[in-house]
Amino acid sequence: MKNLYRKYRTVALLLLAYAVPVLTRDPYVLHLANMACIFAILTLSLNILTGFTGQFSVGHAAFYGIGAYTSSLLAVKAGAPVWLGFLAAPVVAAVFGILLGLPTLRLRGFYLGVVTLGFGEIMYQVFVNWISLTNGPKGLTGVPAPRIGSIVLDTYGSYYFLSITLLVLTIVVAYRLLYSRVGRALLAIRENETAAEAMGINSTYYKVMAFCVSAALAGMAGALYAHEIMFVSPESFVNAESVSILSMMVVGGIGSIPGSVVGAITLTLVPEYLRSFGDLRLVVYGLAIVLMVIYSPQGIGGWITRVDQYLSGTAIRKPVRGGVERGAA
Amino acid sequence: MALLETQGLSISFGGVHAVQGVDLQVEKGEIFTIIGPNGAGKTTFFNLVTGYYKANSGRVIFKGDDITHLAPYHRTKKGIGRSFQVLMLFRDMTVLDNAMVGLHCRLKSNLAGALLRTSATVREEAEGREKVRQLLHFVGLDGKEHEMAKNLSYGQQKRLDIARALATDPEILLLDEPAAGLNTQDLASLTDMIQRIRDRGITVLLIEHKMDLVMSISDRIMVLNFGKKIAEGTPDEVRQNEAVIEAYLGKEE
Amino acid sequence: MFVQQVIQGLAIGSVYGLMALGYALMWQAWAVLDFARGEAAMIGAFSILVFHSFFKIPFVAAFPLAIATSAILGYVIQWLAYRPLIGGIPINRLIATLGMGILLRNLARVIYGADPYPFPTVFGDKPVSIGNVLVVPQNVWITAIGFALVVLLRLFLTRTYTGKAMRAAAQDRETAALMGIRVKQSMALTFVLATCLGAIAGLLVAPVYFVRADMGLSIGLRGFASAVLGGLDSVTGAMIGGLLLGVTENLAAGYISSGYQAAIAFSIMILILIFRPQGIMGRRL
Amino acid sequence: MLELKNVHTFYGVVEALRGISLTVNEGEIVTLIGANGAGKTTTLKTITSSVRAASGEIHFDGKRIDRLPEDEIVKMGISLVPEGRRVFPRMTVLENLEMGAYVRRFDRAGILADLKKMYALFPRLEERKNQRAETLSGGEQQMLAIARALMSRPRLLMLDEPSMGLAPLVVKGIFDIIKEINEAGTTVLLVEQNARMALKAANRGYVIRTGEIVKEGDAKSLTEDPAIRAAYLGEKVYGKGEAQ
Repeated sequence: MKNLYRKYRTVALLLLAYAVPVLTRDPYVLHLANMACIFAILTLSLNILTGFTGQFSVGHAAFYGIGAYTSSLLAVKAGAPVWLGFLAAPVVAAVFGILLGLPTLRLRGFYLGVVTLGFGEIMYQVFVNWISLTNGPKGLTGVPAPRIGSIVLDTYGSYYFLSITLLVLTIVVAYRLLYSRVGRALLAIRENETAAEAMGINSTYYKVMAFCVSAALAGMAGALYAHEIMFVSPESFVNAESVSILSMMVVGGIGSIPGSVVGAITLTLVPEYLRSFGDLRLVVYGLAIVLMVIYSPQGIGGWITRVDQYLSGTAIRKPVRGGVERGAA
Repeated sequence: MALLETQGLSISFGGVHAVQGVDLQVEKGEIFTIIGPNGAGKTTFFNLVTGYYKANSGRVIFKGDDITHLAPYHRTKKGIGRSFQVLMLFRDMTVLDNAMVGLHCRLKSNLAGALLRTSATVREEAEGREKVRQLLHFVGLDGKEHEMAKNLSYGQQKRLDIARALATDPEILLLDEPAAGLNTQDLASLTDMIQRIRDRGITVLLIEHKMDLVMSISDRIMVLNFGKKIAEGTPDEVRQNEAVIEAYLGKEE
Repeated sequence: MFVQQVIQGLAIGSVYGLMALGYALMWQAWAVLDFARGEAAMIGAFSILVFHSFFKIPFVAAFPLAIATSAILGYVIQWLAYRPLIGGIPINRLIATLGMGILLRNLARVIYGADPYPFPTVFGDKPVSIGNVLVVPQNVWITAIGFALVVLLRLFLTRTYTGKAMRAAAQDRETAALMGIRVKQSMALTFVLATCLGAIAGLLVAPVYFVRADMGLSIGLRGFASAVLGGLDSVTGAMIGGLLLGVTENLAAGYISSGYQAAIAFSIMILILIFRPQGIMGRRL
Repeated sequence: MLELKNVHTFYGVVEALRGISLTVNEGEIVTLIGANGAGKTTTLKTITSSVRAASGEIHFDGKRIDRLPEDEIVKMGISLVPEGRRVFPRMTVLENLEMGAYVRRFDRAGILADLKKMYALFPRLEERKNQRAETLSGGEQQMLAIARALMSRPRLLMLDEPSMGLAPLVVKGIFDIIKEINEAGTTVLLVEQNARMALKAANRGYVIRTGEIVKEGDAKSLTEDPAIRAAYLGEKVYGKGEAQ
């Protein structure tokens, strides 16, 4: 039984994930499934920066927005093929990521957090005010759907296959990154930057790299979002959105890859299904976050790890857990 | 030529001269110990040699190269390894990974290699793990590879700290009070371990308070007081030095 | 025009300064960047709205009532969400404040709805011309109250045993406990004080802007930026940071573009941080 | 006056104290000597309740105090000068002294009188009373830390490595003050690494090693004990591999 579980858990999960459009045809549900994928990618990208490397980002929605606008503008204003947008979005976001990562040379912890916060606010204002480019608060309409050969991914169901594929890709990137020399360097910086330097790790280089990778993934999520909704407006990239991503990471478990995915799915779906409760659902949401850090600081990821250990009868090879370096406070 | 040399190394914090004009020459293959009262500037001196503090004046020379202005990680690459007085392990990483991080600067795989899992990367990882396992065996942490560092006993954590520093493949290893807080048994194995490290051809620069340990294994000793060198020599010479007795060992009246 | 922009900037800046003081106090005593700080302003603004506009209590009486309400709420909040995390890792405290912010903001929305409420002017919004400069009395009042509070806070922190104990506990918790200072109590008091300062900031801007459930977001963000700008460990610095941000914002709006007001202010803040990471009045770490 | 009975204290997984028993009688200077990490500081922290004892009992004036909160301990008359001085860096000298008197803050007259006493004992502090504590030299900070501890009018004054990082001459001055304080009626528990200085000042002493008391006796007999001379006074000729 346990061997069976160990062998097939990944395959089973993948099959289930890809089967969603078969299991339901409700466009609303499929749209939510797409959004869950998008937020899972965002949460994973934030986790690479904050969970693995210990660098705060309170302005992650900015990278998301940069990606969304890059790919939309290319398609709408320049008439470029959609897939070019999907390629350009992470690249442009990564450039901003590197720029934002550079202050890590001089700034630590919360001071860095402030810079990311300010960056988020600045980008939002740029989206709103650069009307000639972004169309301002009215937003950009007519963002085209991507096509594969003759198939146009213009339904939520068909688009979902793109979303889930990119999510799987992100998960693979996160795992490979984590279990590598680079990933160990990131974790070491999170755990203790002084000691990491003593091990010959150029911490600035790796911190900037984390910013770059994280921003690129968030930018990709942005492109995925823009072509799903077929419309972008600044309101999707306000600082409150950064806070949602942060919350998903916490509820999922800081540093946990499966936790990120489950956290993002949970916090995308649950508020939707509680819509009838109006604003009260967000009160509960806030309360849940507070209770989570007090009573279960390891988040959903912690539970997943335990269940997985139980089912597979193994100790997890490398639970990645913990928080931001102590000095951050 | 000395392996490690400092010339007139000085630093002050807010008017206090923490290290003042210290000249030191450590020869290849010796165990060299720095002693002195608490607050005499020993750890500050280590931090100057490893690059965590920038000297106000003076130079640090390693293998004939002036490294005074190199960043800490760069000095590690050049072959200066260190342990910490206050344990600075990567607490939420496994023992194996802690040591693997130590190997960081001797491995080559980069981001692309990691994401694509190239065969070179996979091979390098496997070889690295083998090397690290040997080091963990060397410090006596066999079978603990998959424990979280924070779950080790204090003595084991101290050993992991040394294993991690050894993984950086140093030519000189700086040990900052490795014996502090160890029980008698751990202390005996530490003494033995330091000698075995030297036998591997690694020069050892030690800060230590436990006088019996210091006197038994050091080739030479430097005594710091108030950031200044007040004596240097073999254990016997230092023990009989008037200034040392006055400042540190204590004088009979 | 320039002088007017500056005066207006000083008024809003002293509100930011009051918020910034709250951040600085929280930073020193709790070592946390408190994302729910802006909600203190919201609490203050709604309290005064309830007492003054709804219950028709005159402003002079509603003012202290509103502050008292905020103080009590502040104590409850820290007891519920912050105190359990004192010993934990910093990011958990930060996340708790994030959660608390969401909770409070939406609780206000549940109670009061999402629509903004107007608040009657109290200090007078008819401009008075002094020489050839037009001055709005309420701006003068806001600035004056802001400055008075900074002076009072400084006196409290340097002249009373309670204030000094708060500083001692913030500088070295362990040693403060050795002196017999009840550190947790002292921290709770700091929280309450920070909340009151935020509440005052909120009720000062209530007549100028509308009162709304999510007003804490923007005022909190600016208060935080001011605190960092001034240096998180300095009371005077926090106020200076607030004034600087307020004036810059207003000048940017007046001379460059009102749309980019915040973007310009934040760009300046980021630049200052890169060249002076410890803030204007802060100390090197 | 103070009695520890079989006290065990843990830091996480590390058992820092493994059954410490010691007594301090009224009017004595007792010293606790040992190497770095032997458990000296932990012993003091356990007495002040900063760290809770896992088991064992601590009595002061016949009352059990190991379950009391920290401020109660101060009020009972136990005061600690912490290791590394730990003055409040960004408060003035005067404010630091006032913090020492925090538990009796309503006794304005008494505090004023005590301030005068402290300034008489440490004239340097009066000269610098309005300076921030961080601007003082190490020796001055040590004096401030001692004066601050005395401001609570303790009957038992505990000092954690007062000689740390100070010049021999300054250390001598500090030890003279400690004796003076003791002669004025305050009992002293002195933790030191500088064993010779400590034993010279003390009436009795305890030697602590890896969380255990390994020796106790009057200061004179400890000074003459060959094993102690070897381990802590650095006299014996050491043979290879004799590490204990």
